Amino acid sequence: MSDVLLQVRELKKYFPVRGGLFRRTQAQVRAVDGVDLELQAGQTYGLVGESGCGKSTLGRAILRLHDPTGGQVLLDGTDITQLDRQALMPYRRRMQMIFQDPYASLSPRRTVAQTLREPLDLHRIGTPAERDERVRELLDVVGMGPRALNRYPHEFSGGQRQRIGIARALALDPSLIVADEPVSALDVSVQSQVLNLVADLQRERGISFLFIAHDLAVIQHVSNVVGVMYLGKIVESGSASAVYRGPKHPYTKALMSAIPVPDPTRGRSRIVLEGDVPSPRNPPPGCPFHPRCPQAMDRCRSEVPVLKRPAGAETGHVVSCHLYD
Amino acid sequence: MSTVAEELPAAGADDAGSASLWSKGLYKFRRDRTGMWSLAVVLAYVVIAAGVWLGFWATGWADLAGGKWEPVSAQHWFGTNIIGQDIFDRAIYSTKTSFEVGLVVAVLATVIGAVLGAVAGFFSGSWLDEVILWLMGVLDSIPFLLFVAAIAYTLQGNPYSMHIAMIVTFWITAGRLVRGEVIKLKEMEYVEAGHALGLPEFTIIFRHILPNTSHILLVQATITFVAAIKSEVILSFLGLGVKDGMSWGLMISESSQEVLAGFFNNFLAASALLFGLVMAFNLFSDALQDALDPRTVSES
Amino acid sequence: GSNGGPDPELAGLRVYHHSADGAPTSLDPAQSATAYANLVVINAYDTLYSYKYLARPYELKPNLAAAMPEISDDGLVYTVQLKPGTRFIDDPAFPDGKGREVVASDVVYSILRHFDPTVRPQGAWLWQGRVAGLEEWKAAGSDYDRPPDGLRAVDRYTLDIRLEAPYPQLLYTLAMGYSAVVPREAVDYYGREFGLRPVGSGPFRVTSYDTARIVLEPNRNWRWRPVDLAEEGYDPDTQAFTGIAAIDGQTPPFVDRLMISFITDSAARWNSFTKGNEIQYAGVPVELVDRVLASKNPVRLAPKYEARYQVVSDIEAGFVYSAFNMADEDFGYHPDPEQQARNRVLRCAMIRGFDWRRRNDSFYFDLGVVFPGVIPPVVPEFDPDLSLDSVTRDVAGAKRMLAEAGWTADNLPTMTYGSVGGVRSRQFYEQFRAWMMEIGYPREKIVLKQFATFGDLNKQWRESRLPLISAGWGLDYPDAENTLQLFYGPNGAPGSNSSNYNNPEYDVLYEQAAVLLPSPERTRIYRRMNQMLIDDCVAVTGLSRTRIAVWHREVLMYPSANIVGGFFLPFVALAGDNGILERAEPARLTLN
Amino acid sequence: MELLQYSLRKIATGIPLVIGVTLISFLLMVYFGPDKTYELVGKNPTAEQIAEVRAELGYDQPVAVRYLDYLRELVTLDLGFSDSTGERVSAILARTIPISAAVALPGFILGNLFGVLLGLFAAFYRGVWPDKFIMAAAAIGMSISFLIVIIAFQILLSSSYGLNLFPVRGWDVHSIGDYVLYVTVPTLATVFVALGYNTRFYRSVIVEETTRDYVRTARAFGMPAGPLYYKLILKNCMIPIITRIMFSIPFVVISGSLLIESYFGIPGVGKVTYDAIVTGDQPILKAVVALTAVLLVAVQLLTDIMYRWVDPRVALK
Amino acid sequence: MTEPLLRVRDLAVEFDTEQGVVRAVDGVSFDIYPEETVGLVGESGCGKTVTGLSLLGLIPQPPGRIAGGSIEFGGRDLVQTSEDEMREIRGSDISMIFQEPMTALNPVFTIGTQMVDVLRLHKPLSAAQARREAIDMLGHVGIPAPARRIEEYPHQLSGGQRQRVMIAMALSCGPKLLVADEPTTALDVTTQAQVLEQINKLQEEFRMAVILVTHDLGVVAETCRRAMVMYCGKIVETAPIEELFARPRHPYTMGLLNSIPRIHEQRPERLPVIPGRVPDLLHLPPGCRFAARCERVLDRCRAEQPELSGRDSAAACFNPEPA
Ligand SMILES: Nc1ncnc2c1ncn2[C@@H]1O[C@H](COP(=O)(O)OP(=O)(O)OP(=O)(O)O)[C@@H](O)[C@H]1O
Ligand SMILES: Nc1ncnc2c1ncn2[C@@H]1O[C@H](COP(=O)(O)OP(=O)(O)OP(=O)(O)O)[C@@H](O)[C@H]1O
Ligand SMILES: [Mg+2]
Ligand SMILES: [Mg+2]
Repeated sequence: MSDVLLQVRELKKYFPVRGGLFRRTQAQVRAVDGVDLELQAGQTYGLVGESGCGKSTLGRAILRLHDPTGGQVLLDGTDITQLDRQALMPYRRRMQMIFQDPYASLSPRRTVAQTLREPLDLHRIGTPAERDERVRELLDVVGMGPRALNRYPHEFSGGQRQRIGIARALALDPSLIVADEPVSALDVSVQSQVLNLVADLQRERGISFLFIAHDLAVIQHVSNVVGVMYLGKIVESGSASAVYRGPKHPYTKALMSAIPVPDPTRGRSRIVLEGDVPSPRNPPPGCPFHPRCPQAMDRCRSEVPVLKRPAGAETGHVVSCHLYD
Repeated sequence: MSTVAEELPAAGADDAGSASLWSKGLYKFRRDRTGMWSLAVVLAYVVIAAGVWLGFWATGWADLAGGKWEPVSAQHWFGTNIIGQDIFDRAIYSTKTSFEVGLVVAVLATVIGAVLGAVAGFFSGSWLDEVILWLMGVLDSIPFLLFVAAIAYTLQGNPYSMHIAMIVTFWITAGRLVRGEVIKLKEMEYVEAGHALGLPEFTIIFRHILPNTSHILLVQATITFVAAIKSEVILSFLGLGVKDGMSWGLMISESSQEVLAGFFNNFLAASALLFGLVMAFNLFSDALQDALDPRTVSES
Repeated sequence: GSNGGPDPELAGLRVYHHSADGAPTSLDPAQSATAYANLVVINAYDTLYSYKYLARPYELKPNLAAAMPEISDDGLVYTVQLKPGTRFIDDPAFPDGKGREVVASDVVYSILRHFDPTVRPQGAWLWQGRVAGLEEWKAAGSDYDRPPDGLRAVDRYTLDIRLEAPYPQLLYTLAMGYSAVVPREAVDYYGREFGLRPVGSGPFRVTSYDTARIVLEPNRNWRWRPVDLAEEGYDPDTQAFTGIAAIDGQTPPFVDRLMISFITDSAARWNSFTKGNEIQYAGVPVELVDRVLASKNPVRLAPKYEARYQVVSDIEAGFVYSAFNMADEDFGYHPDPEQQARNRVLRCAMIRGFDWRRRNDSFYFDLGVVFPGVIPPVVPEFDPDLSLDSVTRDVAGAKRMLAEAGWTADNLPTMTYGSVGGVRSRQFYEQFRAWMMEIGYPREKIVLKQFATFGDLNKQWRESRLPLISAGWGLDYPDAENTLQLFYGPNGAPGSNSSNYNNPEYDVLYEQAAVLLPSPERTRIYRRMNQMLIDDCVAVTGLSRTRIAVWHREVLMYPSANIVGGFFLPFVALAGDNGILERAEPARLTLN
Repeated sequence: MELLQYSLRKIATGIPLVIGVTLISFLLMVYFGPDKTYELVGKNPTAEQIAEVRAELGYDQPVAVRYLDYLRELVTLDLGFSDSTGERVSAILARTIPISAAVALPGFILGNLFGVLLGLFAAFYRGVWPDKFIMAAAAIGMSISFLIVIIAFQILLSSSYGLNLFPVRGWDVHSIGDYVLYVTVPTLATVFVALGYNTRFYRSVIVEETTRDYVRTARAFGMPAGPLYYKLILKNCMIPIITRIMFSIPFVVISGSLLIESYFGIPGVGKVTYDAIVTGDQPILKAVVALTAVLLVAVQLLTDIMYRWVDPRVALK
Repeated sequence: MTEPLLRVRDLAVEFDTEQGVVRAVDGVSFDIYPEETVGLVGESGCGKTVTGLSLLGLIPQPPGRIAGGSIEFGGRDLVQTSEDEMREIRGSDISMIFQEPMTALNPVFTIGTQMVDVLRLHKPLSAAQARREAIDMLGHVGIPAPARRIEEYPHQLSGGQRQRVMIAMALSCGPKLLVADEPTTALDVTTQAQVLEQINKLQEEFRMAVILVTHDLGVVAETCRRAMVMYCGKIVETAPIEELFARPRHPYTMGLLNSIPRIHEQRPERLPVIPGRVPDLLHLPPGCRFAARCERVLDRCRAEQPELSGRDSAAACFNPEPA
């Protein structure tokens, strides 16, 4: 199982900050600043990082909900960043998104049935009768009965709404789903339900996930590969077990140490990060993490580190930090 | 395909209420006594207007049924006016005019405002938005009276020139409100979900976004309804109002001379009916706004 | 009064505060088309002749002219002598700021302005085709330095007017605001704004003027003379009640300031008037007649008002009427003589369906005078014995006529009723429609077409696009010729004959009468023409309104809103310290 | 500097607006508009005289020429003369606009001020009787025709049938005392009518704001209701309030109130505009429209600057 | 043992909804002792926030109301206290931190103004003194360059900073009790850690009691001494933290703890979940509210409501997990 489904190369997304007399672009928010990643079919890539570091933007840029500023997104070898609206349509079928806020992502004045039928109608999948059948099936898959069909989103609980969102993402039988913090609004037991569902789907259908979350335990639970983002860049990535067992980057270490452990008997030894989160509008020179890094060296202030495999690490485990040069 | 996640309960088995937003709104509305009363009053007016329209009553509004300024009598319930027409008939007949003006203007102005506002909001920042904003600015800069008069001239003799003038002016408010709301809504994730599914932009605008501004549209439509009726009053005073037929505005402007002579019937009849309808509509729109307030409806 | 208090600036001044129901747009005599403008213009400017203050019927007297003109035997040459020593008011328009003397060439200049398109004049029709050489003068480029033959200043004070045909009404035109004398310096100096800055030689000078009010002060340099009431046509039988006898022999001006407020809305006008000192003269709004008057014939105020106000009723010099547009094939002339005859029946039936009595009752206090034809009661040629059939409603008769001529609800032509916006004109329409419905017209066939401006309606009439012209005509002078010309063929649209009545016989009679001086012969011709109009059912005529004027008892005057217009204003006297009051009857002077 | 740049840009973007307004209103009012010709010809005109008048008025020129003339007039600030009175249009506006502003402003200011106050009050008592009472009163204010309010106030306060405290009409103002005397009744009528609309609008804005989380925060820290409403909430409501007020200014200042002015006999620009409409006095109409558009652009600029002042989140975009 | 600082007895809060009256909090009793940190956990919608709000008398009225019970604080019953007196208590005696830091601060005033206002409401300070104190306090909560930051508006701060400003405001008046309602939900773990660290540090410094509302059991485990578990408007279990995690007794607590995804364990195929869902507050079963989802359910559970038997360590269950 090693066919690469998704390949992201040097992806960049800058948001212009306009101003002045002619609304010229005065500055750029480098929300995603050169990201490379690879996702095998049927696997999950877990993405973590500080809030505002560009995770959602990356996810959206991959789905071309944002037009990337630079770089490539290859889906099964085709660069979809260059496709026009028409040519993109078949690829839209293959990639879907699950949104962070289950309520906000459902049109409040459309019933579940309408919401789920829409993509089928749009892509003219099957006869109308088959589409009806398919909608029921989808609901069934996410564990909801047909009674949900003619109801509105506000009538459901958070977990149920999230499942509707998942059903919609599944409607077109995609091979890639970007899940942007799909469980952070849910409490633990509902969260577990949703995570189980995701795991089942992946197992049954071989769907690949790009899974974004704050909760590192969740990420560990779902991911095959984990990437850690900081200020628009991936600073560390590798197989989940490798990263969790042996985090290399100081930021990853800080993250890991900050995970609250539901075990009151365990002592705490957190790495507390000092200093302010730098702004993606004018990122610091050198390593973006250096102003907060407990192990920063002179070199870090001027030289931008690149991702490489540190000595002794597993294959595929890369980190961009001068400590490992 | 087998059902995964079998431990998940079937949704909705014990969900509280399966009502839609609208039926919930309706439910809330039904519990609002003022709202129901105002609705009843509005409906009564609708019935009156329909009766006029079908020729059930007030058919003699144009006849000289009596003498000058006859007092209230069994024959003339509100007396007669200066030329001997039956004031009651005329006041009743005017109900129809009010609805013709109010409804036509309210519906069209709101629809146009909704469509243009939504398009502008969705493409905010683009040239399309600029053009629509420009149009709003331009139409806003021309003083209302001037504008109505100008349209009345341009459409010399067209019986709908007043309607057109009002629509062209009133859609702007709805348009601005919808535009603002759409700018807010288009950042919602469900819009993004539409994009992700590859839905065409116009489907997103009109099926996903616009319905969610319905609370604004409804309230705006009721306000426009009232505004149109009231503007008709002023325009009639200026001679730019209804061409044929009768309206409360005309009756009130007739009466502004008569009250001096101590003859109040025209004034009272028209004002009372106008007041009743405007008041009922105001309260009705208030109640509707409350009933459809998403903050109180969508909490589950 | 309790309101605003007396203006300190006015303390000790004798102020007369008049109200008018409309405002003039321009005070340029060449544009003084409205009664409102005329009211001011003839007081700010001099005219050669003016009407006597009190004489009824109306009579002219010399004003700027030294005497009545010398008229050549063929009636074609008029020689007018000017009073020497009349000066224009001081104004920066004059080289040294001092008003210069008014001379004959000023009169020539003032009349010639009506033939200069850049002036946008409105009175040309009074002299066009009558005074020799005017057209040629205009065609040659309106060069004031080369006046036409027909209009010459013989010397400083002598003016010659040469006519192409006798024009008996000429003198009247010389009493109109149109012919008021303006100085060329001021016209050149103020240019387009001349209409705002009257520089005249009249009894008053304008001190401030806007759309709401004009303020005038007496022109002290004017040729004020002691009042000779007998000469002004004083009639003790009808006019003594006003107390104006007190001014006999006194020398005006009797006021220090004249304010005229333009108040269109009758309610506001009446409120201002009844408040006390604010406004001292007003017309009674129609709606108030029953409250204000104790009796209509004779007109007497209710006791509540009688103690405070004087009242006089005054029949208008003019009338209201509706004329069919004879050029409209549906109602007027038709190529098919048979159809034309049926159209005449239709018109006659509509005229018989019209209820003048009720119109009078609804809108004119029942005080208006209904008369047949177009010779109104105010002119000497009026025939009180004429049959009233054409102005008496006869619904059955009308229906019968229609039936006999084969008119049915289905084949009746649609009547488009042109009107301006406004309550009153709409009520006219509704009343008209109801009457026509009663004679069998379907409601949808009497269609209202509203115009937001009178200009637009007027345009439709002038372009002969409406089947009915509903208008009022104000006489320019007290001579029936002024109304008979409304149906004279060559005056057809865009001229004043908007009804496009075109009857060769009538036109011949008109041309005959036009050159005749008042005489029984002329009256006979006038009446014959009048009868032709009645027989042809050309117009629904007519009604002359009566105006009821009220003024504070402390004001001594005999006002008229008619042809005399503003000529009474120089005679208005007030309670004050000039002794006039003491001679008036004290009992009448109680004011709140 | 940034502000200056911003202002320049705003003004620059205002130009299309002004052009749009002038073009549309030109086409509507001037080209298709009322025809002055027949007001200016005499009682018995000939066809040539009519043609002369049309030539005098410039009606015989092609539209494009007339529109360009209009623009040239605007650019050179030479607005010409009224077709009715011959008065310089700039003089008319200079004479009448201050009067209209003086008449309209007290009512405008008080109407908004009381509207905000009542709105605050009603919002504070949201759902209980003071709120219901105020809202019912507002509905009444909105339901009654302006015309009737004016007449009622006139009869009640100014006529000899009523209290007779103020002049019925007119504008004879030489001192502050006169001003108060003449402006009171129009102001009362304006406030009476405006209050209904304003209160309703402001209440809904304020109520919306009271549901915000920061209000709960402030209460959680013991903020008393008074300062909470008039300080915290009010400042957060300023954007809609400013919008509403500022964008009415051009109309208050330039359009005046026709009804007020014609019923109270005040020689303001509202009456002038109306007369210009019904007599087809195009030079005045053209000037009024252009002036409104220019003022609107200015107001837009000012409003944006005020936004920034009341809400730090609004950057000059 | 010292006297409790706060003594809540049988607290019930109701909301009017269109379908009927919802009892969001139903007979909750607990004590809070000075200087302790107590966690309040439970499923979403079980009444945690409402409980917190009712302590400050901030239940939105209408549609809500306190339907019964008492809240004893400093010798008086806050349920009976007038709004004016409550205002005195809010901020100075009991403070609250809300979940959403962006919206909980007033966007149009600088944080300085907001803090100075709060300080001067409760302490007789001049504006300058209050400002100095505010700057101190910002420094305390770990905001760098507080003298500069105090001039900034909320939108100029990061989420973590905003949350810290909220804490600073809440602490500035030296309350005896702080209710922190999900103060870190919107934050990532490192920022969350900072904020919690801060609360802990300051609590010791200012000697106040904290009620920490959260659904993150990891946070509870790390910060609290004691925890209360709520389910469907009732407290179902309360115990010292070690005891709760080591020997949960109520089946719901058990289920909750089992559902937590944990790190450094063999990745399980499926996460355990509690089957079923929370009953509708409008149609509550007569017996134990958890009965329908409970593995250890008895007949009695379906008929009778179990009560919480103790204050400090107890479970409302007829068939608890044996200790
Ligand atoms: N449309 C936009 N225009 C300008 N800047 C943007 C836009 N969208 C995002 N940004 C900026 O890009 C950066 C990355 O945002 P993004 O939403 O991707 O972060 P995130 O990692 O998803 O954070 P969170 O965990 O809080 O969701 C942020 O600084 C944000 O302010
Ligand atoms: N204003 C209100 N009107 C009606 N019901 C309300 C209102 N506020 C809260 N509720 C109800 O009270 C119950 C408890 O709500 P609360 O906010 O305390 O839950 P919570 O435990 O804080 O949940 P979460 O973890 O999601 O914040 C919910 O069922 C909710 O629907
Ligand atoms: Mg995100
Ligand atoms: Mg909560």
